[in-house]
Amino acid sequence: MTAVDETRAPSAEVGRDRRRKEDQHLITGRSRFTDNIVLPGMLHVAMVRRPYAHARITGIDASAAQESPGVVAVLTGDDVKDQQGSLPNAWPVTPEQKAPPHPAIAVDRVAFSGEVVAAVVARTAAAARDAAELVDVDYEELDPVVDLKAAAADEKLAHPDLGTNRSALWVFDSAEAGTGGDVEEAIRDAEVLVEREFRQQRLIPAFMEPRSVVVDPTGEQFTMWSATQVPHILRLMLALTLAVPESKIRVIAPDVGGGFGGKLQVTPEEVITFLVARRTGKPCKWTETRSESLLSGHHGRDQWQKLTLAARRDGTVTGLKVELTANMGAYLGLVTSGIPILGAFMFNAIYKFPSYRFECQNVFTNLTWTDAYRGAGRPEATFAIERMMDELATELGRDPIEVREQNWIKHEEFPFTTVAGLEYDSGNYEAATARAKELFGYDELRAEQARRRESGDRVQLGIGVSTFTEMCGLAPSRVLGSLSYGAGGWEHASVRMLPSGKVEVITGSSAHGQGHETAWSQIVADQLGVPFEDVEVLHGDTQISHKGLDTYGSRSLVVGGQAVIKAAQKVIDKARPLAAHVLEANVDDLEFAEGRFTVRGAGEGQEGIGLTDLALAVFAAHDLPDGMEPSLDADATYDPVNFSYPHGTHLCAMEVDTETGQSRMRAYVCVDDVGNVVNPLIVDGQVHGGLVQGIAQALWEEAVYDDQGTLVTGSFVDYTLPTSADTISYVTDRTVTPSTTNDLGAKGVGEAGTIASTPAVVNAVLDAVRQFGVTDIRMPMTPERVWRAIQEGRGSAPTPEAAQPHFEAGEPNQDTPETEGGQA
Amino acid sequence: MTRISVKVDGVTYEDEVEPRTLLVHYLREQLGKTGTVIGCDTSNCGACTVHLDGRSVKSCNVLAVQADGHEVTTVEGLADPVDGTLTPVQEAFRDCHALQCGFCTPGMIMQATDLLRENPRPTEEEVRVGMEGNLCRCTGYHNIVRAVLEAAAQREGQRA
Amino acid sequence: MIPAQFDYVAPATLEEALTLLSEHGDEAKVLAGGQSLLPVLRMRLNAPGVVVDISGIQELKEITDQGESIRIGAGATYQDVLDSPLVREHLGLLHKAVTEVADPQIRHRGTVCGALAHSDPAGDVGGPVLALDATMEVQSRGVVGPRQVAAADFFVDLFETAVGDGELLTAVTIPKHTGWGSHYEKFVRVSHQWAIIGVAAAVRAEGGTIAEAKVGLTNMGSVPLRATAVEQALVGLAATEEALAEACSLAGEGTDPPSDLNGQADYRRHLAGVLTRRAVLAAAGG
Amino acid sequence: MGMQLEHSFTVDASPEATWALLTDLESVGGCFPGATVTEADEQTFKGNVKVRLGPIAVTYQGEGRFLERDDAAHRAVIEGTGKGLRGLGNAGATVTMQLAPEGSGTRADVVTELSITGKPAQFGRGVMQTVSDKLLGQFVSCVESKLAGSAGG
Repeated sequence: MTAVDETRAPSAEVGRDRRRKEDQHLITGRSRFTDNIVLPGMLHVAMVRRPYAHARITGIDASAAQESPGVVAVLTGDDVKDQQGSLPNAWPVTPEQKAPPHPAIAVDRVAFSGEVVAAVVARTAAAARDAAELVDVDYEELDPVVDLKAAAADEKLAHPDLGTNRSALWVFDSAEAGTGGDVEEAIRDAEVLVEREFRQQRLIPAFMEPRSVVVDPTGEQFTMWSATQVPHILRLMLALTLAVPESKIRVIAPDVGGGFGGKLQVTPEEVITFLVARRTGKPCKWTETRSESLLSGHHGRDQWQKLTLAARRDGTVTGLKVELTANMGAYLGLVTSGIPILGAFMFNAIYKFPSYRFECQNVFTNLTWTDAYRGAGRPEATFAIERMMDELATELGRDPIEVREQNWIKHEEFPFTTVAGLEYDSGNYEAATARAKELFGYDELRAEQARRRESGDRVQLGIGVSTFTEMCGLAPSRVLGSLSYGAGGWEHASVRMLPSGKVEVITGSSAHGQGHETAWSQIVADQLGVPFEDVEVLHGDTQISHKGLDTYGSRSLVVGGQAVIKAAQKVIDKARPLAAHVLEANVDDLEFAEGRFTVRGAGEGQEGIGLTDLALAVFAAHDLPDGMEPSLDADATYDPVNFSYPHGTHLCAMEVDTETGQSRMRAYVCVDDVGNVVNPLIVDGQVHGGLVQGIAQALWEEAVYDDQGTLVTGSFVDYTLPTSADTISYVTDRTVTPSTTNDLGAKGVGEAGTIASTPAVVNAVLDAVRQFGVTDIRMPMTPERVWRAIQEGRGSAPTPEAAQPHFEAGEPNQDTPETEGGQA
Repeated sequence: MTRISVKVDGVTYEDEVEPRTLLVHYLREQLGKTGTVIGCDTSNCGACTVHLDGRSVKSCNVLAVQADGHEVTTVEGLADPVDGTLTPVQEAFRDCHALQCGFCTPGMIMQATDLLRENPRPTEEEVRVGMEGNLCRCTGYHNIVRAVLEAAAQREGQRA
Repeated sequence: MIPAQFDYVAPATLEEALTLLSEHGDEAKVLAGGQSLLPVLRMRLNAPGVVVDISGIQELKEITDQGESIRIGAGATYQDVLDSPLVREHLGLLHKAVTEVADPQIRHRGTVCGALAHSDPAGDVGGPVLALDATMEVQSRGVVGPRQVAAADFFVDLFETAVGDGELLTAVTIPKHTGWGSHYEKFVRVSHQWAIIGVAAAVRAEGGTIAEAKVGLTNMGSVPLRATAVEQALVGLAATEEALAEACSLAGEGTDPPSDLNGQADYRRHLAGVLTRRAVLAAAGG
Repeated sequence: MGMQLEHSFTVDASPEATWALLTDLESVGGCFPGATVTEADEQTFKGNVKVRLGPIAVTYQGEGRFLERDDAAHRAVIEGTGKGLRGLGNAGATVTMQLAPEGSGTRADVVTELSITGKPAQFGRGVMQTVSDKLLGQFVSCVESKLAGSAGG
């Protein structure tokens, strides 16, 4: 049913469900993960981490550790304070943004539990670990700032020297920006007002491969292997942080075992391993344990969200006000401060809000710092607005899909400029929703729900809806500039024609499971007319792929893939004069198709000349046109002209055991529109994985701290990832409205599932239990929380008429008298 | 140091190990069998699953000394050593796109192989429960479950 | 991830093992399957001087028919128990509970007796073993024959049993419950979790009426609990949901379960009532 | 994690006799399960505590002192801090003791504010709460029995 299917030539690679090139080595155990690397004389690093959330370091005695067998060196903050610099924050969201210095090894104060206070270097990993236990650190405990709302009120300070916990306040207002009306006016004039407060709990990316770094200081350059999503950014940031020439650092991201934003970072451990290798002159390796990973790898989400939605009684939305409090944790990592801001343009989602205001207060606490986690800003936005649309439907007593449809952008209205100032290029929300309802059996499930309700079944059925769009393909450089981001959003690619006819493609987009090698091969095979098997894709090594901005934000295909196309087109352009020379024809009379140049009008039977033959001719360089350089290789750097805006409709059916509060997923259907698809197998895989991460936020995962700032979900025993036995098979399908902003017509897909699924699940569980008076349940919706909500709902008195018209401090989920009156 | 003799992927090795050496560390560091990876420290994730005397075990939860006199098969020992022919489970993982980053894959393949040995024709539910000791963060398990079911069907086909 | 140093000994006979345990006292940790011990060592939450691996002792591996009971040796793994026709026929409840223990890989190595000696209140075998009136065999050097400890006296406190320093739990003997219906209801949020709570029920029904019932509770206190009041109240009741409901709803009363991330005590007490009804009903074939 | 635990008991001894024993740091410190007091004077003590919990064993090395001591009102606040060996994290306790006459004997109210950081605190299953309660229960009954013993002698 995809447009690609209809239009592609029989031999075309794009659109085929090619099996991945990456898989052979991974299914046979010939993997090259960083921790697999062993170098001669390699030393091992173990980190000593502080147990307190907030403390002053009053003394470190490393003598016992120094004397422990096999130990080569012990480094403390004092030893490296003049070399380690401050870990980078590449996104100062406002000129006034406040941030403490961010040392790799804490020098005199520790600001979250898990921060490194010393590094032990030994001949074996076991010896390093043994000695790490012997480093004796004395602390003076300070009062930790653990609670986000208390932090925002500056009751206690996470960083006393900063004088406040408030890092930055970022505001977008449609009236001020000229993209819409005044939201306060809309609220004042609202016939229906829905005010809600939601909690985005703290999550841990929990990629399966623990982070690992190897630094080899031998030779003229430092070579760093790291389990990173961002080898190029890491190289530049290391150079800037450590004042080492960029040209002296080579970063390699070999096989990387998942990232989900969690490896989009410049980590203290990377800096420390680099410093240790430089100091010892030996290759050094650090590999984290899972407990270390959960404790000290950056976390995600962690916000309070207050929303006010104004509407008319007929269901038309008139305004949306969003007030976020976002937890930075103890420090600003690479893009920490910008993550909640990425949601700023997405709360209005697919709906035609005439007025909109977004405010985000970034706040420091003494917890692990937050940063990108799959979706980064957009799941938060989608969750909140999709919950609000359900709340509006409930207030109005109408079907949630119907209310959404009334307000969303119709397919004939694209391109559409939103109240947040973005131009959505294409979409068809009607088509995706219709298809999803059909696959889901929406009407039948609604009927079953009614039957169960009527019979008072112990197990109630709920149906959850989530429609979504997201901005992905980060990002047009000028947009990033306007948001004060520290870099551009372009991507680089090279195409090299080898004399044997094989093709090497170099991409700046460094994959860690997304299947770039396969997808890029498909694209290049079509572009150059060479066999899929003859394309080799190289990436993840700054010496090979010298330029790039890596993989995050669902950008690889729409930005990196487009760069590959541009480079391939340049190859063809470079080959054209040579082809004309060989065919003794005029350049303007040449046609290029299926890998061959032919002469227009020269008849069907002509052989023409193949591009790969020209590659050999260029290698020999015996007979080139005058002035032609002997190369067909080409580079391209592509800066996207817009984001891409995938969208979709997700429907979820949850069964809730009202006796125990346990919920079980009955069915999940998603119909996503990600534009044209290069490889449907890979796209489906991205969606499945995304779905489960989003579902896991709704049902299972939460990073929990105790009142001392100790992470109590510090292992996989307590940070509960779902297993195969907790999940179901999903029904996925696609509609296609090609993106108009890239040649492939593609839109990003990496984060779609995660963004859409969380609210679908939460809305479904709530739909099952609203009948008992339940209006909200915090994520993760544990059986206990669901059970308590039912108990409280059943026992609670109706909301008094004198309810406050607006938010009272600390009182979430209040409705106005107007909305009470507005109920059908 | 304790002397052990272990047959790994068809080859017998004699080595000195510290008693505290985990089987997974022995495989990776002393034998270079890095195909088996380490994903956690609480034996929850299953990434390090190998076969010990033909049964799946988490090699982070077995001491190397405990493998003395026993036989271990890792993901590196599955494909035919001569012609590289993959096992039906390996084939199915590729065919069904049951892996993305590939880190959990060795453990998944080893557990799936054991599961099918014990139950050659599992239902979807049996596959889901049988794989519950292996965590994956990329695939949402959807295609892993499909792959195990496809491998079962494949093996049935071969037998028929 | 790497344990601290320890010495390792793998005795070939029970006698050797008992000698080692008496020599090393509380410096020794017994390793049977190691599935609970090794994670603790890897996290370095313990650093014993010596690990005594009893998995090589042939005489401890057996599961034998003792006439009125089944004896499960300390070396028998969960998988051995699952594979045993004796257990399946006579100890249906234990069989069901063991299928719920952790995951297949861990069941391939872990042992029933190891779990009992570990005495984690959230472990799945304590409740069934208690409910089935098992007896533990505890041996030590210089004492002839095993000390027999009734399950009711075996679980002392959190992670604490009647097995003292220098002693070894060598077997558990469980009376046959041939023909009893049984069910183990385990409540978790994700499948690889320890039980938030669990209810083990075995029921002997006569003509649709409950003649005898045994109910053990997992993680409803610092040790496995026996819901004796419920057991008594069930006798003579019809095996239907309506008839059972009231008796079972009391299962949590008087218990002192933990409060943690997975549930507060009052919620656990509520669950105990609900899950007991379900377990008993399932055991009674309802 | 931080928690507050409360215990009360009565002994058949005068408040003065009870007070004298309770303020003997060496004697009181030794009542903690697994504890060894290595040094003690009027105001401070040093020692270590080995906490065993099935497979888990953590040794804390620490010291304690009086934060408050009102001999007339029979009220004392003792602060103890322990550093876990092998980098396992720290534990701290503030124990407030208040004695009051009750009948012919003395009633003692003990309130303990306990905080545990590091690895042992990371276990979300509520184990540490249970353990702490148990250990403090043992501590109080040891103190109780010492007092009973001294009262009887």
